[in-house]
Amino acid sequence: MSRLPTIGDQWIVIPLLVLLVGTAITVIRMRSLMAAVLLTGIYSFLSASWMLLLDAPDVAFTEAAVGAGLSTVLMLATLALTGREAKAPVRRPWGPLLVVLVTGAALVYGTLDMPHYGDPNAPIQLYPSPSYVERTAAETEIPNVVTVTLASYRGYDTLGETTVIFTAGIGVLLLLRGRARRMGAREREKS
Amino acid sequence: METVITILSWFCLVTGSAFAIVGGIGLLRLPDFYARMHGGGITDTLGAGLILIGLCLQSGLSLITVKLLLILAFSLVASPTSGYALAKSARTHGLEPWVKKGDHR
Amino acid sequence: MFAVTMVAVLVTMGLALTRAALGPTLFDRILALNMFGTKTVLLIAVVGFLTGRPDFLDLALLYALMNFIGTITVLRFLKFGHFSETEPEPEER
Amino acid sequence: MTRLTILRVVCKWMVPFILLFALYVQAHGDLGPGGGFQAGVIFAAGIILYSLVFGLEAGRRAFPPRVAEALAALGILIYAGTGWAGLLVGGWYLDFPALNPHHPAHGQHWGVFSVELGVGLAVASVMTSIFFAFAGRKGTQ
Repeated sequence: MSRLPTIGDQWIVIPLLVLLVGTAITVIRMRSLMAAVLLTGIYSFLSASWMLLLDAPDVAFTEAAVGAGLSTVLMLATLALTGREAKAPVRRPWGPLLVVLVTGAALVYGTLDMPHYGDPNAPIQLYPSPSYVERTAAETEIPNVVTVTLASYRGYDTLGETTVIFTAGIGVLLLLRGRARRMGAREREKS
Repeated sequence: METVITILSWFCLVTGSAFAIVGGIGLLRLPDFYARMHGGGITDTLGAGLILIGLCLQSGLSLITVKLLLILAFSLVASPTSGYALAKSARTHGLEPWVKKGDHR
Repeated sequence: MFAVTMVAVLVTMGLALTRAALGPTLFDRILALNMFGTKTVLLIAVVGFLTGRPDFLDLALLYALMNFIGTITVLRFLKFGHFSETEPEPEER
Repeated sequence: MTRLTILRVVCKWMVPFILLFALYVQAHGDLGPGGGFQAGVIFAAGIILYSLVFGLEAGRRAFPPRVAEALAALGILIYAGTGWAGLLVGGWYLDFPALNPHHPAHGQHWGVFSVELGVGLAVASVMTSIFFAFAGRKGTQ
């Protein structure tokens, strides 16, 4: 943790980002939705490795577990209910392309002001993080600062997040199961 | 002793990398799906196995080695299994193996 | 030397990605996805050693698991077209 | 056992290890990467693998949807209950150091552990029930 990032860490990121962009372009060009789901899995693997290289193993853990595993399953479950092929676009979407390009340019322009990766004088290193990092060891004796921050210092937020997951689950169950029951009742009426 | 282990580990790492690249080229160049599975198989077992063994030799006797061996055991079981299921699934979906047409190939 | 291994793994990932993008049949793409996952496991393990943080190995193990589950899911989906069984499997009952 | 016998045998061996790995991630979240959320997702992935290979019915028998729903609520309850425990011993809501007045760091540790347990339970059950709900729909074309 104490090690500062070096150029040795940086160069790995470049081929990963190239692969990431390549995957993204391939996903867009794909007409078969199955293949697009598969490539999304690859994208997720790549972005998780990238997050790992940026020293965020907890985020990478989540991305690997959710993005590569569960979301593939759920997307395929959705594909079972829809078609397997994307419809070819009717006309060339020039307007949206323009919007996307302008937004992208604005975002890139915004990054010019951001501090460099690993810059010790970046605002994020100066204000909230050091107090958490320093307090964690003394107050909790738990080595993983991320866990402590999520579960203890930001306990209310995590409670809210867990409740959101719970609510989302209930919502999905109500929607899918309610519909299944209604359809079952309709079939019984018919017979 | 230590030099021997280091040399052995570098040997494993380099040959593993070579196998990985060879398998990757095979995946790209071989003519049909069943032949390409062969390339995938090389990287998944020989390449991954040798690289992981090389890393094991690097780390010595520790928890890291145990974890590496776990990964090795898992990938040695998992990737042939998924390869088997994949080939079987392709066969039942009616994907025919590529056969040589005449001798001009 | 770790760097050499990492470059090799990255090259292999690139080759697998090309196959996934080209792949004439869906099975080629699944094969490439499976191989890509294995290579990611290797990349994580090697990067962990290169940066001196071998606790990344938990992640590598997780990737291996998720890769396997993903492949099996896709195959299962290809077989039935959905996850609810219409074709009962008699040997289980 | 005519089709994909190897897959069935391998999965029968593998699923327990996946669940064990989930428990490891759950318990090890304090020390390394991971925690309740990730552990819950891995646990759910183990159950999903089981139901993919052995059929949805077998998966439902192994982890009944009714139990899953109850466990999801229980997870939230454990989280919120940890907060109330802080109130009961005279601190604030979610006040972990108050749980052990003699050794606040241990109180933090207990609090974090129990909260992570709640998150893990809730996430695992919610993910599994969402999968069951999606997969249980007979493809309406």
